[in-house]
Amino acid sequence: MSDFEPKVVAFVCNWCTYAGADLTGTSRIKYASNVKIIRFPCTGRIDFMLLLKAFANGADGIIVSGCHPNDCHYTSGNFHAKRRWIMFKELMDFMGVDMNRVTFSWVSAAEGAKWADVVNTTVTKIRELGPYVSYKELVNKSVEEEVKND
Amino acid sequence: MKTGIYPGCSLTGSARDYNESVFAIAEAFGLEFIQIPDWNCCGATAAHNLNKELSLALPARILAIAEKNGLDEIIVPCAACYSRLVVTQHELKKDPELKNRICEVIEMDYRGTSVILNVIEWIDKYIVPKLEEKIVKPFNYKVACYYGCLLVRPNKILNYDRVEDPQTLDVVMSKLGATAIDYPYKTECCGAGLSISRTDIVSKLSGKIIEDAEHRGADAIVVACPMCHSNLDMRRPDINKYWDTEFKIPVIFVTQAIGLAIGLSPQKVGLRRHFVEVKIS
Amino acid sequence: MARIGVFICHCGENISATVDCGKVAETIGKLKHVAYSTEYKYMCSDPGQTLIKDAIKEHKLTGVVVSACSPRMHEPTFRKACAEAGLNPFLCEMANLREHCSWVHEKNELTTQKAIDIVRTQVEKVKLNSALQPIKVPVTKTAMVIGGGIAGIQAALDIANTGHKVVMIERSPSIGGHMSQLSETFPTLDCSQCILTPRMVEVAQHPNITLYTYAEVESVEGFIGNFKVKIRKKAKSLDEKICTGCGLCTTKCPQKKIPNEFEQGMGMRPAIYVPFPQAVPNRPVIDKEHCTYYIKGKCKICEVVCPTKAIRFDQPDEILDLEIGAIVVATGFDIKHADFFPEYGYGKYKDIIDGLQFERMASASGPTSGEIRRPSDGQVPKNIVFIACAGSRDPAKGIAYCSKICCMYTAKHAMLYKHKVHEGRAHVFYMDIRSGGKNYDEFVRRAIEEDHVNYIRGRVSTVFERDGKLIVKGVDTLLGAQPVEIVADMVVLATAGVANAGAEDLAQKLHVSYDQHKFFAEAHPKLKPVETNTAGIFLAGACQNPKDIPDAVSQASGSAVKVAALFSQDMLTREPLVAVVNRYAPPMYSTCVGCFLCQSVCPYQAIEREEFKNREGKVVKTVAKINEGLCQGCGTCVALCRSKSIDLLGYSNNQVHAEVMALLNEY
Amino acid sequence: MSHSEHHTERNSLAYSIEKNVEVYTQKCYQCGKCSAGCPVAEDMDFPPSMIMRLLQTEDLANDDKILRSHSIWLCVTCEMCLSRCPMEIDIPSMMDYLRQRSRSEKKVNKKAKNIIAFHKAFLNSIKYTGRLFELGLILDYKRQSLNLMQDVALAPKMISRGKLHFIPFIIKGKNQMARIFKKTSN
Repeated sequence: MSDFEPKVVAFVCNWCTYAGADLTGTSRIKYASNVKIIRFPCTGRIDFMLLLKAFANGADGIIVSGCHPNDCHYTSGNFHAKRRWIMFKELMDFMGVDMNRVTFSWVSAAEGAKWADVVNTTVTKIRELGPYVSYKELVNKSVEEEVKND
Repeated sequence: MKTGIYPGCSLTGSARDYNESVFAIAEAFGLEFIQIPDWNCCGATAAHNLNKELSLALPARILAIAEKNGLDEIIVPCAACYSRLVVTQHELKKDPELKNRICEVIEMDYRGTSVILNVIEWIDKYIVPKLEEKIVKPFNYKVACYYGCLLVRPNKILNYDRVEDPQTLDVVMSKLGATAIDYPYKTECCGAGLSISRTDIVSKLSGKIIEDAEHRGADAIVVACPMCHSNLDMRRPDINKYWDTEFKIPVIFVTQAIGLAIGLSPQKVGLRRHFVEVKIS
Repeated sequence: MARIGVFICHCGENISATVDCGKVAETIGKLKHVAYSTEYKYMCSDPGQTLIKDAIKEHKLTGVVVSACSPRMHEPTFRKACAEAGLNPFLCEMANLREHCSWVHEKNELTTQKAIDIVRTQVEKVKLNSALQPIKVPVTKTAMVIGGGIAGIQAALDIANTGHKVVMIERSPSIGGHMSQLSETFPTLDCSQCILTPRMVEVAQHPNITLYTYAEVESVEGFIGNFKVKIRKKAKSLDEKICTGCGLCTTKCPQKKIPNEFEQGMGMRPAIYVPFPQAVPNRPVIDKEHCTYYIKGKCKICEVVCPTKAIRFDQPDEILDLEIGAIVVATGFDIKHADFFPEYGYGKYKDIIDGLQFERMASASGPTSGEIRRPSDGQVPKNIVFIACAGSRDPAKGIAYCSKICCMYTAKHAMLYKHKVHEGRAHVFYMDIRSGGKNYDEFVRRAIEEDHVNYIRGRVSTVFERDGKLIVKGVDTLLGAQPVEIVADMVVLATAGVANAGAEDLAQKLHVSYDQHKFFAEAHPKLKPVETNTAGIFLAGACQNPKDIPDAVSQASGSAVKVAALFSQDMLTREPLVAVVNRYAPPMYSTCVGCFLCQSVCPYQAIEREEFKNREGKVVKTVAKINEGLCQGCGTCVALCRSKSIDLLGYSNNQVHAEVMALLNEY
Repeated sequence: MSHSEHHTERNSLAYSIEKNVEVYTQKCYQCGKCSAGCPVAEDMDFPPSMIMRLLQTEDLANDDKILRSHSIWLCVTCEMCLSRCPMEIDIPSMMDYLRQRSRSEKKVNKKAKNIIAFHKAFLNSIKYTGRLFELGLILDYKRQSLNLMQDVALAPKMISRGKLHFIPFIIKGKNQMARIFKKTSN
């Protein structure tokens, strides 16, 4: 397991976490290189079905991070994201997706060190959990079956 | 709820007066507590000065025995012992590895479940609610409430009263009818553990504490710590010699003041054991 | 067929020190649809940009990925370069190899691999980009300045003098702010009120400025050039048009024991009051919390004595709707009251005061007419101690930052004291003397050398009272940390400057960010110090961090120029990254089912209804339509839309999907 | 990232203080508030803020000065410094560590002889009985410190007030106590 390099995708908002991650860079704080960032205007824009697509395509872990409550650049996007997130989480739990593999956090544009911390904690956790194969297998299997049935 | 008491070494010897007053008022208020069986010394200043592990092991043994005997809370009248016990509890909670090591040293299980009360917390919880009806002789004196170091510091760990200008003892004394004066020396150090090895420093520091209380017209200094008491009372001749003064202000324990206010005899609360004569009773 | 050009920047060595740029360029060059891939030392330099432009033309590129620093840094630069080469600027994307990769990882194989992955995502994205045209919106050429202190006054006058309209909102009954409370100002020792009050009058009389005092911002909607602001004009219980400001009511008011805010609680005022004699506007207000009539329903003496019958007890608060093009926030600061520092005895001992109280005491118009006197007994203190950093640079009990102004005002206070009490002794306990600024250090030296102020380097541990004197126990760290005890008559605490109460609330109304200390955040700490991250909202003065007068005024003028520059345009161009609801030919019109859930979550009220009618004029379908002038592109509606009928230009479903796939799948 | 990684001098006392008691000496910005409030600062050769400064130099000669200082033994652990420190530096814990280092490196200041004699006598007293035997403590201290005449006036007065026992109380777990002492003696 020691050579397992987790693939972690981070969905972040442009105004807080993306800028916060920029600050991590400007401050030269080092963190694990396993995380790759996808920029959104706002966490409110993130369609959580995309998380499932990411898992199905081999992501081992996911970070969703935006502005702190009340700090949203667009007033309330992060609030709506949070609300949808709560619903989505229950649905995922129900479907048997391992929600330990998703980190939901708030990192502001001023929290460069926190971003490094979120990344490192997540990568360590995912490293312990190991590669996420069960969901991928499940999806591929059902696709195969569909193909068979056609 | 089973309440235990950890008297500590001083209360069996140089602070017998304190011990007597604690037990006297407990009896008067119908309060019961169980002495922790076969308790040992907490190690005091000496242990943490010379050996950190020992300074944690000694209090841990006390706490472990208390747990074994099902004591949910422990009253610790001596402020120094109180501090050692609380700090130990804090350190062992913070560091599970250290806790395991200490458990091995003391050959006992320790979980850290007992609540540790200092004397004022005990008074607040059990005596203050019934105090008013019991007072027969209001303690109508001006008092300087002296908390010393260990009742309030380290404040982040003890989390008791505010660290600057604490008020709990002042409040108890005012409920007895006393007037607590503004007293900036409340939490200044008396010299504590240097009593025997550096009597000169203790005389200097304690002298300042006494001088300010006398200067502000206090009739007595009220304390809640046997170490403070012995430095301010037993060391009075040394203090007067050091400063070339004749300070006469008595130093009494808060428990003695309560005893007197509810009509117990000076004898009963141990006043005759003081070095500095207590004329106010 | 897409032809993508990829340009890898070394950023000097900032990227190339940890990322193998050559390998990145080579690997990317082999990708499908990548027509050109190269590396260069400084892409943002002129030759770098030329390289891009030439490549666009030479290779007929349909999309560009510049792999360099954060897009927050140079996206506009490269998009402009693309536009100059004839490529639609929105067909250019940036891959962040510096902040998100080379600066945060060690030099190794994995880091270079991550760089390749990052570039690939942008290549996949840019393939799906579409040429977009900037959106044009009109500009309302009226500015709003929030806060009437020196920064707000300067900003308002500067904007007004460019010929544009300004609305000034001030929370208290008069403009003037903290500066009107000050005695004399460093480093020149000129009288604060003498230089300020003419400016206050100018604001009141300027034909381009509308002043609303006793007013607060209720809500702000809209965006740059087009804000819709509601302000609440609190009832002054007085008809300002009739009131002559004679002041008779204030002298007759029977309630006279209210601590005077302007005098920092060192004097009293009546319930109907003008905060200070030079107030602008010079009209009283009734403090409803303390007025006997409002409390008990009886009194009305002011109404009886008023010669012009201007009192209006039943006056309601008024809500005004304003159309505003730009906003300057100048809400100032407050001082941290020293009660959190019990060892210094503030609040317990009368003769321990804070710096602002000392200002009032030293002011000729203050409660002691400019004489330094102990609040306890009115005696002139012979020995005075100033404690610097009483709250600042103290993470444990106060605030971690340096309040910047205290070193200078403490030197000034000590100097003023020495000028007024020649035989007195002034001591200053300090940690460092921070006197950067024109003639600032010279000023401090004058206090020490000419006025013989005794500067002691060390902090004070405790202050207590004994026999009517204050015992100050400090230390002289320059003498080997020797304890020092001073028996003083008065102690002045240089308390920290903190954000104004209500700053957080206002920031949320304005949608601008603020830091952990509740100070408003600038858009960039160096290059955008007066902008906020919300376009069209600017900062002036101490609402951003503690500042002295010259700094506050400079920044105010800076923000005024930003407003003027904005107002020099009739139309604004905006990035066209907005949401769109799809449209198809009839009879489908759109996949939108008209549930309008999107409407309920849109923070900008940008979602409208569009009705489609058949030939008979009958409405056959109602679907959502997005007003691109109002939409800010947050995309919340996109994520929420159940029928997937909304998409966000620049961040379309296809684009983000392509990015995720590029990240995860091998190539 | 831990603070320790910033240290260049791994032999320094400051480094071992970080490792052992998690006190970061670089946090001190020399305001001196600890020395201003320290009750024994006047009697110290290096008041607490000076100790902090000496540690910050990470100079082995300065480290030596600290371990040989009188100050570390005069500190009475009243915790005033910590409670007022703007940076919340735990000087008392650091002092405990310095005392133990000073003894293990045999650098104890001569003037601290009595203080240590007292602490040792104290621990000796509880080592065999479990509880403090005050008379025994005083006698043992006199033996160790050779201050034979000290406090001769005190004992009779204490005896007359019933504050001094002649026979030590021995707890039942005295063997266990002995084992605790043995296991913690490093």
